[in-house]
Amino acid sequence: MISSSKWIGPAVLAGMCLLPLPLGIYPQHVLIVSLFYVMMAASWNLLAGYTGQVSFGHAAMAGIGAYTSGILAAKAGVNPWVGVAAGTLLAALLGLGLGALCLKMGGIYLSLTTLAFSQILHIIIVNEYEVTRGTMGLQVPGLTAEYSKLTYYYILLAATVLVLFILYRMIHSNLGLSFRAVQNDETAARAVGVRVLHLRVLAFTVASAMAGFAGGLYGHYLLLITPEIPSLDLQFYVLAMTVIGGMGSFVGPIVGAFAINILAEKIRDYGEYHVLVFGLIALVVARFAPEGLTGVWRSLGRRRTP
Amino acid sequence: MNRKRTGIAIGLVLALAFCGAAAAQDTVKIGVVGPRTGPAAATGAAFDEGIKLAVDYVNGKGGVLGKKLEVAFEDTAGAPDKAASGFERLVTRDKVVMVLGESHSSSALAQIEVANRLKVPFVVVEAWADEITAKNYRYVFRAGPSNSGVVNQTIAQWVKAETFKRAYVIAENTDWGIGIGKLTENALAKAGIPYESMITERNSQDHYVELTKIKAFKPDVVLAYIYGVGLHYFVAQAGETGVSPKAVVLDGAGPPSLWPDYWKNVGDYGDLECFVSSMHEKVELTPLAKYFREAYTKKFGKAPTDYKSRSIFDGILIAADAINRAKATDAEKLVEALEKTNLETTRGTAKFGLTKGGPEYHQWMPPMLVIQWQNKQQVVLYPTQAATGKLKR
Amino acid sequence: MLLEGRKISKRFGGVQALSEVDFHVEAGSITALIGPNGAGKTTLFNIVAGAIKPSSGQTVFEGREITGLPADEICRRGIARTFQIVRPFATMTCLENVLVAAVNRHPRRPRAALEPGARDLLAQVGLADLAGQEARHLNVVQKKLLELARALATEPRLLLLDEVLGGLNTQEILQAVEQIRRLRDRAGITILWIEHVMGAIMQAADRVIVLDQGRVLTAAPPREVVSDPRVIRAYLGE
Amino acid sequence: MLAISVMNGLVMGVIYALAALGVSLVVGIMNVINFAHGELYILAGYFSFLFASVLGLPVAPAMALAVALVFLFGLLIERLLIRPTYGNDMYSLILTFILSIVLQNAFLLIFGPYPNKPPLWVRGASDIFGLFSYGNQRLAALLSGAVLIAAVFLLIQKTWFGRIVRATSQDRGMAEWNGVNTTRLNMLSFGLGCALAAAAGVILSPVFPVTPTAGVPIALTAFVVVVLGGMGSLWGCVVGGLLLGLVENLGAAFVSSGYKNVFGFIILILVLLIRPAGLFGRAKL
Repeated sequence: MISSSKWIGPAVLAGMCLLPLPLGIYPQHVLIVSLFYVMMAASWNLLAGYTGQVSFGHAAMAGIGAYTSGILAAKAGVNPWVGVAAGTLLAALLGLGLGALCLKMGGIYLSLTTLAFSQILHIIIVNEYEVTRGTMGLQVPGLTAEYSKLTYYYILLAATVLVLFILYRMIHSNLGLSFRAVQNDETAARAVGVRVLHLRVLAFTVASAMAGFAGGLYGHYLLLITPEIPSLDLQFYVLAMTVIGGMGSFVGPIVGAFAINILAEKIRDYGEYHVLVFGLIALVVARFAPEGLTGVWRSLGRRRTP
Repeated sequence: MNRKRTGIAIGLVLALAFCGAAAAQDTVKIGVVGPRTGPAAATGAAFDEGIKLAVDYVNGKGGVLGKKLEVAFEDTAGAPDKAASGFERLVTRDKVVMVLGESHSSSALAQIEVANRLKVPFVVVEAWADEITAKNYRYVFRAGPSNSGVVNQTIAQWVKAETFKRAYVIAENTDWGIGIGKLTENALAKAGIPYESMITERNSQDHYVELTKIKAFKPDVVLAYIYGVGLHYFVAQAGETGVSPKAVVLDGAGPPSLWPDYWKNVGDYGDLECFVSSMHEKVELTPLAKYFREAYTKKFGKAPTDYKSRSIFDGILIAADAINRAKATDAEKLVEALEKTNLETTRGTAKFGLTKGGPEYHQWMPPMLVIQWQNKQQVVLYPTQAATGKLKR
Repeated sequence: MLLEGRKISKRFGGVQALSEVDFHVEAGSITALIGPNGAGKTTLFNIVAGAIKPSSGQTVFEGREITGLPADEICRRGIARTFQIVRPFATMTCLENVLVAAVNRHPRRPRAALEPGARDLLAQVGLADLAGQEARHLNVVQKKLLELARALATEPRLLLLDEVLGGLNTQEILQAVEQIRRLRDRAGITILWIEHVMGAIMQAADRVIVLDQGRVLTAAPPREVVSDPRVIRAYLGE
Repeated sequence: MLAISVMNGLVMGVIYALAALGVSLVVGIMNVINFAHGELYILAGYFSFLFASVLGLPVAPAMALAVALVFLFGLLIERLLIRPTYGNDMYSLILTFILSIVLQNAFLLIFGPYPNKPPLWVRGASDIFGLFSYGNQRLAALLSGAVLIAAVFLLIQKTWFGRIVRATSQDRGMAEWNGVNTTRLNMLSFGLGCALAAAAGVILSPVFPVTPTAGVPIALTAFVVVVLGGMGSLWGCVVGGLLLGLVENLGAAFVSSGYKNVFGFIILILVLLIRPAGLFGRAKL
């Protein structure tokens, strides 16, 4: 898999480094947001795609990262980078806790528990407005003294590369073999000694940490943190991107996040229909091409070059 | 084997995405921000109407700088994050020279940071929080009511004039609600009127529990600072629980009591409710107000109700006037021109305060009225010199 | 005694699938488990392997109780299994299928160190040439062989085989039986084997446990079992 | 204060129970959580608004028509989206989650963001034992909700359909073996689940007008009730619904009204921790 196309990773990376240079401020913004979603979708994919845990609390974890870092920076003057680290850690701990809590349950119960977690978080943020400023939004300082789209782009690009690198290494390690085994057939995986419960908790912790990390950075990019980050809407985007791109494939969520974000900008010219359009696309893809766009692309390729 | 193909796919998608075409530059573009969706989407509709009339009016008089004036309207959904990114989109993508509008304080507070960062003049029209102008940002103006202005010049004065004995203040959990609630409490304390207060969730559909608490206090006036359809639920349930008509309910924002759905949602309990407004069918302060009423009726085939359509109309006139006087679209020149504004609008003569240090900086406060629904007719109660009737209870 | 079941019962809703089954498997033996359809053979397998929990009763492996342990823990204790309806990891290559088992047996060893062993196992079952092929492209027989290799990669002391001979022709059956014998003789793996192909059992098994309607009918060497009138009645009916 | 909170709790509890019955029925039989349950509730509200307020039908036929249409829509959803996912509960969850977002945005496009409200059945308010004043429409909702729940119980306990439903939700394999056409049963019960959501919608929409996103809290509450009562247990729904209604309203009155909805979610997590099968549930996870 790696041998024939060793150049592709570095080439895409170089392209991504050069990409924003000729672009205006606005397209740069679109790219930065896309990178955030790449991190979110890729880490959610570790949960839903590789270990079969459909979590509805992933956006909430991004919210944990964003609010932890944002509150520390805005109220206690903590350096945003330290804040992001703290947010990542807290999200990891909560992920560990939720993962362990859900050990006993499976399937639907896990989904409902994560949903409840996300709603509780949402209600707390809205009600504790003296600390979080609720729906009014919390103004937070930037990551750098000087605000520049290009700087943020490279920060988020580096973060995305880091997240994807960790995910790639996980998926292509011994652990990844077990992940894929679970994804294929949980019963058979257990029968050959795969510690499914350990894997789940581990995936939950890692994915939550990544969401917290992404959320922390994103909050400091927006300079304004609102309950829209830990919302079901954002959760929907992450889910739709992963499903459309291809659940359980490494590149699926990456393709999905970019495609959807850029498509959103195009559709926005015609009005506020983009959510409806994505929903319909996601529905059709989920129903008729459960392996997503990358799955369709792969099978097309197979047909042409048998 | 697949990764090569996928890499190419990513490249293609990215390349496709940025083949946008640049817009032709034969117009001068200004931006408007406001909620077209969300709980106060009716404000977006009102803004839309005001924009259409204002663009007709300005372009009918020769446009700006010899070019046609064009307005780009970005939806904020009443959410600060969408407001900030929408503002940024107007400036960076649509290249507008100035931005106007907004009716949510929390959104406006997010937007003034963007305006200040991008150095774009921003004339707030209907977001009332004092902090918007109190931050004394060079690029931020407000041609509309401020919380302290509305409370101290209108609401508190009205409460005193009607000699209410006990007041209850209920405010939504937004910058506007919390701010105006606090100011109202201060004014009531100063006037020596006993009061109690609570904060409520602005999207709540069920106020029974809160109304029970209010009822226990036995107020004769309830000052409700809830914007959007939440106010309709509150008014209807105040009637059901018997809080009103024992106590008079005042809608401290105004427009929700004027939206077309008001009567549908509140039924008979809507009568005798009071609200603040800067517009009344019988009170015309300037000739332009008369023009607005006639043009509106002609264009939309109905009488204007939501006064926010007129507020944005005034805002666009102020913007066009400033651009023409600045003879440029450069931000610094526009700010200087705005500071020298002296323009007759539908709500009187607009002039921005220039003393730094408080919310009066870059602020023009138009006069406000207190109106009561009496048999579905609007009766002006305050100020007394403009009153068309007396409070009914 | 390597494996012992004590009074194992299992109830599904209103159906009593197993009632108080006592059985044991001697170390180093090939023990066959036979019985008509619905006798509870696969249920018993699933209980031993930890895929389901018994309603009551105990399973003891190498002197330690393993009742109700999760399947992966039981696998680590040394019991591997194949499935009646094959369950390979479809989107993974044959080599990866075997490696999953190997890396979970030796979590600390790098993948590269485990690969030669995995390839060996594939060669043993005759799938060496298909190591890089995704498992979903194999035919049923190949899938069965892959499952066998995968089970062996967990380095079991007890191997549970669930109808591995189904779908094989006579020639292949002979080879398979030979292979299963070799597993016991050379690798010292004890085998508990559900099978319908009686000829194979007569050839290979040391002992046969007969299950009927959730109860043990008899447990004896194959020759005795085939001449037992109760067994014949169970298969042919009254 | 206590009296009106209990009253509120009862009204909301009955509505929660009604909304949750539909979810519970579908979970029990098909092991599918319909995430779009709240949107179907809203759809029925819009339909009854459309028929009664726009087309001018009398209230009762408008409501019946709304419920019938949502029932048919439910059959359609089952046929097109759910049926291919049997055996994969996660996938049906993802599909219905996406469906819920699609419906919300379709509502926004068609009906606009404003709340819409079918006509009231009764006007005014009543004085309850001199303790407090209560909206008549809410009292009517309480009453009709209770009647409907009783009807569902009769259907499940006393009819041929109910026997099949009970048999299937206990042991699907056995039911199939005994000749139950589970494909048809799935379709019917999914439709019935949707119709129950719709019934809750037409009863409650005159009190709480429908908006495109108002279905989300309804669905969330229904899930909480279903887990609380035990998946697939109808009695659990009623007890869980009433319990949740009471806890929420007492909590709002005496602890904090802002945290009203948090109480439900905390209960949910506690139940999952201590007694994952719910109050009346089968011990099946």
